Amino acid sequence: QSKSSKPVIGALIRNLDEQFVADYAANVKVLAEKAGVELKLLDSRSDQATQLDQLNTLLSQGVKYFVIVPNQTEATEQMAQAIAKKKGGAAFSNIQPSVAALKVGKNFFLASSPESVAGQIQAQIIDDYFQKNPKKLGANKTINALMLLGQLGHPAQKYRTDAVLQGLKDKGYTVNVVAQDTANWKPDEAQQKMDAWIAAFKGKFNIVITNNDGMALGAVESLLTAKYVDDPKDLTKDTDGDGTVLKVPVLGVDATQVALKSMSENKLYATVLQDSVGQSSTAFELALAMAQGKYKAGFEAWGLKPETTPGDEAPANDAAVIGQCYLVPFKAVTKDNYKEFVK
Amino acid sequence: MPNDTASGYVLEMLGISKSFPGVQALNDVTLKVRPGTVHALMGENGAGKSTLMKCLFGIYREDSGDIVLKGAKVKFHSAKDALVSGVSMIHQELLNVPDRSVRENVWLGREPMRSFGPLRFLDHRKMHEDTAALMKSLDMEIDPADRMGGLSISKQQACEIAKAVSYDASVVVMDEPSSSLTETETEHLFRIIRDLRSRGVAVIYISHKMSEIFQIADEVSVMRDGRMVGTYAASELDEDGLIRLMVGRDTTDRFPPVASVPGEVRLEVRGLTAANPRSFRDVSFDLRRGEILGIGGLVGAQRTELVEALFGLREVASGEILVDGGLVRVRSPRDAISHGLGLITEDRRGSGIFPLLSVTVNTSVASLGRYLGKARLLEHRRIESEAAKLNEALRTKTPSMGTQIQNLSGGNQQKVLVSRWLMTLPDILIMDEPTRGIDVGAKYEIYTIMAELARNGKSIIMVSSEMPELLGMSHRIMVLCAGRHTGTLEGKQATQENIMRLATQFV
Amino acid sequence: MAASSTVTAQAPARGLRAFLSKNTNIVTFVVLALALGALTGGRAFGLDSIQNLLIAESVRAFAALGVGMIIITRGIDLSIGYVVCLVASVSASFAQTPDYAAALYAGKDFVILVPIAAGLMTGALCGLVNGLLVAYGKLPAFIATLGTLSIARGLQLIYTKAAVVGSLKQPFKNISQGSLGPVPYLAIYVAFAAFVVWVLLRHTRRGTNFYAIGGNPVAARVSGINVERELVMVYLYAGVLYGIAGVLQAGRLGLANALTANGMELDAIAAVTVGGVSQTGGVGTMGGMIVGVLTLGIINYGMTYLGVDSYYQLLMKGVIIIVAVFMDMNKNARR
Amino acid sequence: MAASSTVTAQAPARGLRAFLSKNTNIVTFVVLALALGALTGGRAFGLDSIQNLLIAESVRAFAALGVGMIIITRGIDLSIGYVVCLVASVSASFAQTPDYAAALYAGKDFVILVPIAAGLMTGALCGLVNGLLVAYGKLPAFIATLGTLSIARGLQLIYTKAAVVGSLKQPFKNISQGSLGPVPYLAIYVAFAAFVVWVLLRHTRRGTNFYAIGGNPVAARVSGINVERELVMVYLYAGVLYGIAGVLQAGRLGLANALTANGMELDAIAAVTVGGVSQTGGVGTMGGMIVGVLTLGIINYGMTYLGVDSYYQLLMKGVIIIVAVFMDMNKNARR
Ligand SMILES: Nc1ncnc2c1ncn2[C@@H]1O[C@H](COP(=O)(O)OP(=O)(O)OP(=O)(O)O)[C@@H](O)[C@H]1O
Ligand SMILES: Nc1ncnc2c1ncn2[C@@H]1O[C@H](COP(=O)(O)OP(=O)(O)OP(=O)(O)O)[C@@H](O)[C@H]1O
Ligand SMILES: [Mg+2]
Ligand SMILES: [Mg+2]
Repeated sequence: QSKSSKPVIGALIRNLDEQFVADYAANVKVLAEKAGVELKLLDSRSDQATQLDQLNTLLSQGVKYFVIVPNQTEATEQMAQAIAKKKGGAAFSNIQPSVAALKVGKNFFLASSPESVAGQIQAQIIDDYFQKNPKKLGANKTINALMLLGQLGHPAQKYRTDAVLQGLKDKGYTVNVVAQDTANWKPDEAQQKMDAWIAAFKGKFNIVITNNDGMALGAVESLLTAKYVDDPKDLTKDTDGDGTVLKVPVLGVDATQVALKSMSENKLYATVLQDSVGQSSTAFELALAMAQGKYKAGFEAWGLKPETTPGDEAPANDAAVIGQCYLVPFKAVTKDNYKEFVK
Repeated sequence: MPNDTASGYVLEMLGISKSFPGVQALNDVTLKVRPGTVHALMGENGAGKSTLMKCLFGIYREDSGDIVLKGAKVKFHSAKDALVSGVSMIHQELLNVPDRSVRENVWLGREPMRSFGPLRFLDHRKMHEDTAALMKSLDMEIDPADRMGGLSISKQQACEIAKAVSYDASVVVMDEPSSSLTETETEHLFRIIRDLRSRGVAVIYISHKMSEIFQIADEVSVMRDGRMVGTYAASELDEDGLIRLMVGRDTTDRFPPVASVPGEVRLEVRGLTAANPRSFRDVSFDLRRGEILGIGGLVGAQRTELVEALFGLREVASGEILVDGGLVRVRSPRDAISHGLGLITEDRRGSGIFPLLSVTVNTSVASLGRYLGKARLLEHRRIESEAAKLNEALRTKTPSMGTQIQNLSGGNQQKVLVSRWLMTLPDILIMDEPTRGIDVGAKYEIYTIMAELARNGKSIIMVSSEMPELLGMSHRIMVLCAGRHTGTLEGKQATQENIMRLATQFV
Repeated sequence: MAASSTVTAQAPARGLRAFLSKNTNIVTFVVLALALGALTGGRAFGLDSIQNLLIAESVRAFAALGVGMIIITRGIDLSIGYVVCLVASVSASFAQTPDYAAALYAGKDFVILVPIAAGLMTGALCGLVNGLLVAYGKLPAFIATLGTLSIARGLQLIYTKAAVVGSLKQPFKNISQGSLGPVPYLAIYVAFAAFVVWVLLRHTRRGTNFYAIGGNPVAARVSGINVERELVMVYLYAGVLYGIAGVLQAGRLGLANALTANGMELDAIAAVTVGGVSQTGGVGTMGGMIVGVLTLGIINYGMTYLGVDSYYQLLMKGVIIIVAVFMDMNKNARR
Repeated sequence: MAASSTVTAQAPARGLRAFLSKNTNIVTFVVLALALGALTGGRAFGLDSIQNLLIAESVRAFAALGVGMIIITRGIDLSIGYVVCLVASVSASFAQTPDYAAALYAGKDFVILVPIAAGLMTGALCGLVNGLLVAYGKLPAFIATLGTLSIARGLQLIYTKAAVVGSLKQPFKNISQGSLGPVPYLAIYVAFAAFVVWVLLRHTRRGTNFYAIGGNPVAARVSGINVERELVMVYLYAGVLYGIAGVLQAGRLGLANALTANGMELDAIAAVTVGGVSQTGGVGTMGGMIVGVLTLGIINYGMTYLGVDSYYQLLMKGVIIIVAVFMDMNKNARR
């Protein structure tokens, strides 16, 4: 019941410890400042129950419009229903809302790309790499991969992993997962796992795929310390010219500044940008438009128009809600373009 | 030690008051102690003796009053201050670190050090040798390297004594040092005390054993209900007079008549041998209805082990236990209780009290099964009134039945434990040092209850290191020595000399 | 009342002090609530706010009641979070809509009793394992439950293959989400569970045994208490409470996954400690546990309501926990 | 369980038992190492494997030595993970390459001593706060450190704004990553720290005081030990050790973020418990702590090396911890 003239927008954020989410939140804050909006930003620390409680608290305070980075797709419908009861609306980012959630009302939006796209882009980068360096590939187009996974059961872990494997298969590779294990998003754990794997599987793997940059950097550090590089005498020389000083390419997701820095040193091979600015801007503009009563079907947010034809992934695969889906593309971040993203 | 104060006192505690929630523990108490004397501090349980000494030792801060040590006013904020100023103390409750060695316990907080340039490290060898020398000078046979917790209670007590003496203090406080010692060991303690006295040390001695007072004390101060009644030369007093001062009324006999006549055999023990080969072996005896069986012996005679084994607390290698003629297996206290046994253990703190729980719960915890009402819920009212009744009978001094037992004086805690086992209505009650730390008046209450239990056909086993108690209360006295049953004395045979003879048979 | 006529209690001090010593926790709670009320001009306490608070804390309350009893027996339980997570997952897996293709038992339609029973049994089983390890295995509770934490976590992942168990049937969700007039079902369940725990602790022999074991395990044994059995029972009861927590959590969220209830053990333990349950054993009441849960609840709720930055929330939460327990600890520290 | 004091050991058995009781942990470790060796045909024990094991466990070893001492005094420390995380972040922030645009102090080039000193001081400060809360605040260590956990976590996020603190200078990284011939520096630091802890525990008065306080705090106090001061010191020492852990962790990884060292407290506590440090206080040795760390290390390393499925890793880790501590606990359980 805030009587201030300022529009109020709630931001329910999964977990600020995550790089993407932190960047997302930072941008929302900037946008709110600019737009003169009162922002209520809350961090659920990866707990869906907490997020639900936070939503209820904000609703009881009279907040009606939200940008949400949910914890689970499956929880989005319930959140949408609670918001709909107060005649509000929300834009979901990062983790996609379910079709049912968007069907709750026309005021609910997808402002994201599904996590699986990150995996698909990783697959694309890997394909490019082996196209350019066919000698690195095993017999019969075999990719011998070490995989470092995020916290098990975390949606980003699940979708990114599944998608990269599927993507490679679709491109005709045989993927042999030499070893895979969770490092819980943590660089230190990734480094430890990698230490053991280098000892166990030296020469038996030709790529390291990770679910985020943090773990990728842990793996890079481990490979460097073990001198698993092109030229053990000079850790900065990319002798074989494949774009990395390491013997094998390491891939991350997030395009954090540190990761870009590492790429600039030819250490990390590539990463994927999940566009935190794009997603947050789209979501925020949608929420703001609703709050100001300016939203109408087909609204253009952050220069994006809603989709018109159903794709193959939920929720943008359902004609009934396609007009509520704004797909913000992921971007491959490679040698060629990484400089664009350095802040 | 030269008498360096004008007043002639080494220690003066002037007008000390101290209150706890609900209790005025000390009320304007004055105590003056001369160097080179043994000053007995007497009083019933809860009179405030330990509290007064804890104020002296810096454990409690008195609410008002002054402490003058060697002519100078002092204020101790911690035990360390007291120790540094020449006051050491043997505490009423055993206070040691069970997992560390004897030598580490003795030198705790003041270990001998060795220098390595600017660095200082423990001198383990010196610590060992000093401990050995200390033990030797005190005639104690304790290996400095032994783990403290592995020693018997009495040896642990001996270590406390050795430790207190080793501080070279000018005032040594001994709060019931003899409560877990037998008479022989108490004699030994007295030799140590006399030696201290001859060196000019003032010893403040607290005990509930009357006879000791007249053996050792030069002066006696008597406390009652937190006040000082007065200080007397030991020679002016006799036992009855002293008791009158403590209790505030005349007392008659020390022991009530035990009128019961033992009937048929209730408990029979045949060839009981402990699993621990250093403990008792091949012990046989029986216990009759209405009988009080005393168990005597020196410390280390394994009396405690024996009764704890009967109660299922220790493993038995062989032997049989029969209750009312039927063979029983006692694997845990629960089994024992179900066969009608009860045991008051000797280690009040370790295996007796629940410090944070109320007096009521402490009293009733072993008999709750009898107070289940509708839907098996506890009948609090009956429990409370029964517990209160028992404690009243023993004159337990407590602010209320809801008070945490840790706030009671040591002797009153013991009374609560006695109440606990009385409340279980045992057929066979085993009491291991039942009157340890209990004042004369209350001892009489306990004896009376024992006599009454016996008259009502209950049987009692009483382990005791107090000769008069054994002689005064037992129908028969069974003597153990080094874990073996060396004889049972009855009637005229039951004399102090005979007990000692049997108790030292293998020594 | 006094056993002996010799000592008279100082009547006036006692009433006040007893009141204070029983109620520091409540005082803390009230102070925080008033502070929040003042800061928001009372707006933070509308009916729906109170409903929210009750709903938000209810699941934690079950966990707190369970671990509270365990702490009374001088134990601890670190496995709560993952046990609740495992329970929620198992329970949810039997409550998925049969037409949901990704359901664990796709096509199967179980009656509503199945997910409930499965959840409770899972919780009870975990509790039982903890209890057996602590009581008969003689493991320190910290380590035993650290072990089961890891095991429960592994099992949850194996069972769900790390996927979200979602799309739960509405009747199942209604169990958690419904309300009786203005009173959420969840609050009613908590009230009922709290009542049972109160009866157990205050009015049964077993409850007294818990206090006795926590107060002095050796003395408890000597007093004829079957210490092992009672320890198994307390962990078992706690397990059942975690079971309830898990089932309700699944219903409340309409899903369960590997992240459900993570870290709940610390919240629950902090709550009961704030509520005066002592880690040294033998001390604590049902009322204290609930007050503790509400206190932490109002901290969380208040900071959310006030929109405190989440980084600062962490900081302040730490400070408030410390201050609350400090006051509780030192309320009768005078010697 | 004996009602009063424990039974004396049987003389002949004593030598053997003393040996066994000191070495159950080592036995466990050796058995696990042999098992791993057998499963991999010895391949798991190449020089680089052993180096890896040493490197991987070194940071945890510092944490374990710290919390091991704390547990000896009957305390506990839940704040380890986030304190190490905070230290690593602070330290790293002063070691970033000056040309890195996203550096916290972009453009500033600090001498290598600054990040080290800043890290150690941060660790020491956290330890000091824990110590003051436990010693003078009379808070249960569990709660005090739970509070500082939350505070340290908040501070880390506030300080770093949740960003990764990366791109660290090579000289700083070399401190952790270098090696002397085949021996990694990290192993040398651990050896040195372990030696200091050994001297402290075995050969100084303070060490003896720690055992005494853990064994019987009242006895310690009446023996003239300044219990409060000693408690502050043990948490302070532990804080310094966490400080070292954090600095080395940052250097080893070349970065620090909010997830660095998360959960390290449970690993460290589990390790020292496996190594025979008793949660009831007063018992434990430096050797035991290190053996415990290596035991958990070989479990982790072995399972990773063997490529055990990560779900099953969690399960097995739980089981192995329970079994190891069970054996340690029950080795002299005969009455
Ligand atoms: N910490 C405490 N808290 C509350 N009351 C206490 C505390 N310590 C002692 N009291 C009370 O103070 C009174 C004096 O106790 P104290 O221990 O000094 O008695 P005592 O003379 O040593 O008795 P005993 O012969 O039984 O050892 C008792 O009433 C006891 O209940
Ligand atoms: N020589 C000894 N060395 C070590 N421990 C002993 C020794 N003798 C007895 N113990 C142990 O000490 C405990 C108490 O035994 P204690 O020496 O007090 O024997 P007791 O005859 O029962 O003496 P008390 O007169 O105190 O009842 C028992 O657990 C016993 O096993
Ligand atoms: Mg006393
Ligand atoms: Mg005895």
